[in-house]
Amino acid sequence: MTKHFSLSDTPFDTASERAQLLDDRVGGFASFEGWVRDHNDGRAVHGLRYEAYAALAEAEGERVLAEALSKFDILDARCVHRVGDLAIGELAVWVGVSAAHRDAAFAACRFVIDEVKSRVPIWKHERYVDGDAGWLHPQQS
Amino acid sequence: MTKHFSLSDTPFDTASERAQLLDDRVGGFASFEGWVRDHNDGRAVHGLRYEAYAALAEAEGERVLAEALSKFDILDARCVHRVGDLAIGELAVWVGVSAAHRDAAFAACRFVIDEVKSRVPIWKHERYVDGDAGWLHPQQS
Amino acid sequence: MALATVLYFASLRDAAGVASEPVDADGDLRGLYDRLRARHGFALPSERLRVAVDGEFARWDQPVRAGSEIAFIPPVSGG
Amino acid sequence: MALATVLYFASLRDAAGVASEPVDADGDLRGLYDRLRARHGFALPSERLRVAVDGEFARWDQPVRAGSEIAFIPPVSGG
Repeated sequence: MTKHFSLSDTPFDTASERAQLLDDRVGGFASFEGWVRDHNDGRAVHGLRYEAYAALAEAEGERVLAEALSKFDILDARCVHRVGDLAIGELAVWVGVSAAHRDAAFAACRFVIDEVKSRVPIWKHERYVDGDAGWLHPQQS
Repeated sequence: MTKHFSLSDTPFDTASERAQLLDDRVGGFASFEGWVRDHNDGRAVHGLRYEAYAALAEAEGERVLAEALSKFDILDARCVHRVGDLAIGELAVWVGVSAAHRDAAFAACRFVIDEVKSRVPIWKHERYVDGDAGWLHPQQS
Repeated sequence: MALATVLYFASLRDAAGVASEPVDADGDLRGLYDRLRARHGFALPSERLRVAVDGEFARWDQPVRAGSEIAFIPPVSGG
Repeated sequence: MALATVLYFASLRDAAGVASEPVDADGDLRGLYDRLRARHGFALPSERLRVAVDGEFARWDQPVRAGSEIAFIPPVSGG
């Protein structure tokens, strides 16, 4: 089975991920990248750490991508999420979706990042410039 | 004034375009790429040509990007559109949008590609495998 | 009579057989297009086009100004 | 009594001080979490968590099976 979702404990190359999604039928390619910002909720962030329950994260991530491939008229989709320590400006998550037309590419790309953020067991630990640090456990929206 | 929209008569590097949009405040980066497909409306396509009314296309493209920057809570945005002859699988148009949060990045990226496609004076000339060819002048939707 | 220049793109250029031509600066832009449409057999009515003067979109009821550069913009298909 | 293994992540691991520990295979998963919450002082009630058994999401009313690996999943924050 082709893997559509993966965790990466090192920086990864988005160009090679993208290249795996392109073929002659592709008319539209939508992608999303989540980067480590220098602020979150008004607090200056020094860096962060992502931790995953790897076995379940990979299984649940694959389910999200499989749902995207069945719900939307797309050709292919992939998502890679970093784990471990990240500095400001590093890439945390990448989603790429290829389709014949842009409507489906955009909708599926949005679906994947939303579902990954809400369902896949990955947790963010932020270290703040003021020395404080903590795990983010957002209220379900 | 920074240019946000440009025409390119040669293949261009999306990585360097993207790099110009990233800084430490960026949390979300959405991009869209339009590629030359091997089919359009059920006809096998051999290749195509984009022609622009360059002076007006650049002015109208800048207006689209300026509107995106004022309508959406984004940090920066760019669009590059190819002109000239393109083969199947070549990149025709690229849009990149950086923002603190993904909602605005997705919405602005979608706005830019939709407006560019509907307003900027660029025309597609398709050459079909069966030897036929023609300009596309779609009905306004 | 003073002249203006018309630019043709895409299917209009194919039908006209030229990328540009001089025209009399006479009447308004819609009237000019209708005369050129009759001459060259353009398929598209002015209702499906936009018009630009000197690189900016213009209104069809503007007069044709001597020395101006006029472009008829058929429905676009970039992206 | 037979044992199961509990895995802790994120704030639960910080509060427990360990990444995993053996527990008695007794009662259901909700009851197990409530006992461990009392022992370690976890801030989050079970209503805000999900639970997984052997790498798959499970229901809170499932019995704690001997030899199984149980993970309590606090609200996620990837992306």
